[in-house]
Amino acid sequence: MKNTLFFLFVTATTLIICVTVIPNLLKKRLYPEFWVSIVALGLSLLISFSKVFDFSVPNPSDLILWIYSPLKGLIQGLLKQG
Amino acid sequence: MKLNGIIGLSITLLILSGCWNSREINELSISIAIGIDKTERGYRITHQILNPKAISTKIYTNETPIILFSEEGENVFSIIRQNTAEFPRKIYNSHVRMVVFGEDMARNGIQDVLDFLLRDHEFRTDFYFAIAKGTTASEVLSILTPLEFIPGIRLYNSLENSESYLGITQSVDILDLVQCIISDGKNPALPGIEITTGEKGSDTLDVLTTVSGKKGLKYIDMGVFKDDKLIGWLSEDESKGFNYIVGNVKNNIEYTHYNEKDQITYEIIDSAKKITTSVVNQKPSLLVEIRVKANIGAVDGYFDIMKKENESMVVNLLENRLQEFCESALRKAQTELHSDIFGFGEVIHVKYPKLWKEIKSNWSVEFSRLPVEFDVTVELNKTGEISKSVFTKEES
Amino acid sequence: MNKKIITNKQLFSLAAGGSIGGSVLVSAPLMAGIAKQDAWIGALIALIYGACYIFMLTCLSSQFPNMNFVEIIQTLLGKWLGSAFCVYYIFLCILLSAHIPWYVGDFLTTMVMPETPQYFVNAIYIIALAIGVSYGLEAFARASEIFLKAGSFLFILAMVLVLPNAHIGNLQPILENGILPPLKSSVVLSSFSTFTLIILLMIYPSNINEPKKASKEFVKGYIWGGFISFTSIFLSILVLGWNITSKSRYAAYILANEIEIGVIFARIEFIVFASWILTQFVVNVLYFYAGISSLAHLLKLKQSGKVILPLSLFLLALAEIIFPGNIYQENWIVFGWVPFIITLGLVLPLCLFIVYWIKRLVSGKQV
Amino acid sequence: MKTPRKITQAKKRQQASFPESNLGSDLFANLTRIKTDFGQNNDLVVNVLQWDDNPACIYAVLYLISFTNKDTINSLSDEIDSLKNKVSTKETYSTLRDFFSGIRVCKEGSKLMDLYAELLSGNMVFLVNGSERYFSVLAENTEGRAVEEPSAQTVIRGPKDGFTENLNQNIFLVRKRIKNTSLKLENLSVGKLTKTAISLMYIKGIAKESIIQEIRDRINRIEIDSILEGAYIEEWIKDDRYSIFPVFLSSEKPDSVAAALTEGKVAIFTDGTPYVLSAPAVMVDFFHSSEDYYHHFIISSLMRILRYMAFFITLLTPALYIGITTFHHEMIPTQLLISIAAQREGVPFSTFLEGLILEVTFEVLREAGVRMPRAIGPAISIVGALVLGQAAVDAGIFSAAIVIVVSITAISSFSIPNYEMSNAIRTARFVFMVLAGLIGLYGIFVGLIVLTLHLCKIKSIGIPYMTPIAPHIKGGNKDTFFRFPLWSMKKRPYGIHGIDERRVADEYDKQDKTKDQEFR
Repeated sequence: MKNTLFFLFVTATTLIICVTVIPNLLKKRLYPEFWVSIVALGLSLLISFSKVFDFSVPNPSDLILWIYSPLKGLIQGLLKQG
Repeated sequence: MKLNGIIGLSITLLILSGCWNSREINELSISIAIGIDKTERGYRITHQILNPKAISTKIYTNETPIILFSEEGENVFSIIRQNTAEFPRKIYNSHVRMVVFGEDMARNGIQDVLDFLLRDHEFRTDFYFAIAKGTTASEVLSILTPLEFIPGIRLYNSLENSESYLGITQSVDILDLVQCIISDGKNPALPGIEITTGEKGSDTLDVLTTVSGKKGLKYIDMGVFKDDKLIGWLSEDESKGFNYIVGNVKNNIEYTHYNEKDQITYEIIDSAKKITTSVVNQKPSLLVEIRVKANIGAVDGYFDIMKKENESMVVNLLENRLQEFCESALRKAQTELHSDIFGFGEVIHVKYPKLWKEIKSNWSVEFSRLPVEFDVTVELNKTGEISKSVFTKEES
Repeated sequence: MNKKIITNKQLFSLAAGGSIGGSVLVSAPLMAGIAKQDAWIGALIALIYGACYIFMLTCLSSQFPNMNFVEIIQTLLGKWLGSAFCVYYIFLCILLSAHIPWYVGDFLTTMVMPETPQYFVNAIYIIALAIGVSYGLEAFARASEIFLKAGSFLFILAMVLVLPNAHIGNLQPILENGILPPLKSSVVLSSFSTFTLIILLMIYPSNINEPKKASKEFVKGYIWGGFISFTSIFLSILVLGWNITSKSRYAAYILANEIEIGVIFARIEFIVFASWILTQFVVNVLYFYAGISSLAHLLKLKQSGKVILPLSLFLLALAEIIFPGNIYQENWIVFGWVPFIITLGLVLPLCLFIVYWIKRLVSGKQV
Repeated sequence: MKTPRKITQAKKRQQASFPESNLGSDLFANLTRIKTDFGQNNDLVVNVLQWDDNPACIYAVLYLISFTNKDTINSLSDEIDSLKNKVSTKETYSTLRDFFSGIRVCKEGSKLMDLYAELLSGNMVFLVNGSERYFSVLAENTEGRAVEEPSAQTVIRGPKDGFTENLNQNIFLVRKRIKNTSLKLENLSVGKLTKTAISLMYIKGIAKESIIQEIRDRINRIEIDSILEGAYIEEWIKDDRYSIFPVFLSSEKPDSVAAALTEGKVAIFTDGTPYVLSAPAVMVDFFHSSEDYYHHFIISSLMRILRYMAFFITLLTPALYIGITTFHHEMIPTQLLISIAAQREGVPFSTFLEGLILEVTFEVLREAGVRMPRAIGPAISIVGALVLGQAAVDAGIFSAAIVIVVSITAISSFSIPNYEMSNAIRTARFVFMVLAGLIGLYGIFVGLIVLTLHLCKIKSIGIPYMTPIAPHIKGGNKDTFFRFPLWSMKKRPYGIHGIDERRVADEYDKQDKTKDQEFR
């Protein structure tokens, strides 16, 4: 229920933005802005889809964890108790 | 127009989806006190729930100010939720003033319950604990009390009052209690409640219409814990001694006999403690200095307290009396219960961290052998509205 | 050129708000977990070397008075490496802008209203965030002055009211395990309150009306923020004891639960939340603003205001998935956040400094 | 860059409808022309006169009878009679003109359009046969409301005169208070249809040149057919048009306008309204009353603090009540919770709905109180008080607590001196109520954050609205939350004043202040 509402909310907002902001961008030939908006909207739609249809999308926090995984032992020694 | 439609839709979605946590006050059943007992199945939890209709001054009803609600089960949280199955309103726990443990419950350990009380968001940290001495918590909570119609609030208020004017109880909130339990060098002590005897039962409204001879509630003694388990009781005098040692006495009445039948009554108006520790041959020893300010409350007979030589006698009498209390409390804790309720371990921990690390694991044994000395100093302050006893005959 | 100009006082507020917002409710449990009762010493240590760090930042950026951080990176590290770092930097900004709503939502759904879905709390917060960013730097900097004053006042009020519950014994014994644990804990605090101020370099020298005196205000703001964080940690340990502090999720809120002076000053723990959300909001707008303006620089956006709305929606969606739960979050802070912010907040400026020196030496020889 | 072009276009349109034409030399042709242009207007009086049967001495007097003062017309005709003998044939026009320009305000012109403008502003127009020019004599009917005590901004202490609908009278009331040549007046006329006279007043040197220029430009940029009140101008030249907060201080008291002028503000007088705007106005100005300066400063400061409290009470009380009683029961002291719970037993509405209904009812009552005839005012208030306060609670439809909350809100909303500000706050209050009903205190906090952001964003003629709080001005807060003693407010408000920034003479600082006290 909560997920569905979230999905509906995101979709509705995406629609509003698509109707109001996007045509304006194209009219004014602001292409970089257009692409940033499209990517952001697409990603948020993707995430809200993943909530409803129950598939997982890659989490950017995991990326950070993966990048710094070689340092894990060091940090463990440094920041755990004692 | 289409745009307005979509905006409207999304705002409606946002608003419709709101109000998850909203609950009107009259849809709550406000729990004022909780009693927790140990039973064969697990726990019995008793809620004292307010009946606002009966308390409201405008509407006259014949209902009791509280409704008692009891449920048995294996798990604390699930029992609390169980109540909703039978009760029209969800029980609301943020206004809990007292948590009363049954004696069996306390002897079996309270740690698991405390974890729940800390973790659940509805429970605040400002309620006090007590132990139903020799009875169950649900018995205690079922007793109606005059003057303050809501027994939970009555228990809370009289605990605070008896702490500040009587000096035999100690109000302990959940953070203090948890700190005492997890600390190595300190054990908790909680006040005990007893049901005073009377012929009439106290669980109907009739009790509020009679003047005397009813059952009541009274704080008595202090339950001593070892870690999270109740192991014994301090008597009234020992409780006093305990409170003097931990520096919890604000105001108190003491009396001493200066001869066989005549007494001097003191009103303690201030008390401060200072605990110093020293180590001799890797053995710690403690000196507890207690400084007490007292007024004269009453003098029986013809004793002339204004005489210079009598002053020191008056002071000495009280000093000895207090010393007795403290020693009896210590004796009980050291020899019988082996539980450091005074926090002496913490004192040693602060002063000698290295020594503490060695004796920490064996502290209850060490504590029983710990030499403790008391040094009570009394300072006489005022003699009340009169100086000598008015009945003292002047020698003219 | 319609450059947004802010005053030094506003820089002070932004720096202080940025420093308080990240740390005040979150860092105490972690620090107490590492340094036990000495965590407050760690906070003091962090304050001292943090001030030096801020001074270094101002030294670095005042060499480029008309550039923001992204431009500095690109000038010093060249186009390709510089752009790579910029992308990483933008990644930090966007990620953090989504983290903070998560914290707000998590706090509310943990401590106050557990039945409300987190995305709803986040949505309301992010609407405010989008309004804040779209109003522009000047309006937001002015508002931050009020936010900082109100936030500090409420927080100090709460701390003063909770003082009667303090037990001095909770601090003792001081330095039981030596100086090492406090030092370690100070790393945690500075990764929340100090290194995060790197985002202020997006506005620091280029948007200030009196750049000469600004570095002093920057440091002063940081010290005020550090003082508030220190107070929160100090009092948490003083009142709750290190054990409960380290095991609670939002220690300062539990701390404020203890306030009970008469009838008036009881049950007002919400003021701690108010002060936290005010300063948190300052930090969050800063991150979002920095993210958008560096994105605008990198992709050469002409009207960066137009992307606020889609990006806000993206933040809302991101906040939903960024931490699956608080167990994940607590591990992530230690193994992800600390090295992440140290890379961008400490290592990157140090590298820039070194590159700058080398370049200056080289060019000096040529002249 | 767009606006100037628009103006020229508009001018062209204007010129098309009123063709640029000059008067001819034939008097009767001119008169016919004028009569056709005015059409069947009964109040246009055309008086053709002739002296000594001399055909060269024919002249005409034109005026709008509804506009002109009868006494003036009578005295003018007497004066003309006395001229009779001096007139020579050729110089009728110049003789008449010279005579009148000596004793009355006189204007000359040759364009038909200007002539109409003169007629329409209540002047008498003289046309002489054989002359291609006309001249007009000021004969405007200045009768109107006498100067009375202001109806909306009443004071206990202080001057009790109020502005009227008459522009000249209003200017006089202010000029009387500032007897200085540097008090400047600029006349503008706005409104294609109404041609409303607008006057800008400021003190040269004290008001900032850039601010005056900005206001002038913005007023010139207005393109609207009618201006009936100062609010039209405010709405046109506001910095943030969608903001509900007023950024122009409207006052009907000459003393407060005079005070605003001495602070470096610019006053905008509009003909036909007793409200005078002054700008730039910052947030705190709307919480000041002119009376603050007429009482002891400590007492005034306390009153001000009360007003700021009233601001927060009006804005937040219903929202806080709704938020706390539906979301945060743990914040209510136990005893209070019990009593609210007892009151709410059997109440059918949710707290939010209760609050909303009662607040709307209050707004309706307030609106009814303003609109209804004076005579039935007490009746309405009795009905309102009885229905809301007593019967609804007794019947168990509303709880007593919410009635108290609504009453507190209502009362405090009236202690804010400026009516527009009070309206804005009352409007914002509903938003806060909805937020509180949605998600409790958190909603209120977010609402406050957005409100603060908004207040920090909007500007009044380029001055940030929250000056001197944010941006914080060192030493600028002497006249915001507290009123410091007059001698300590040494400088005019920051950001507004021009070159002359000191209020208190420089020498005052250097004087030996103990001297004053030696007399005691």
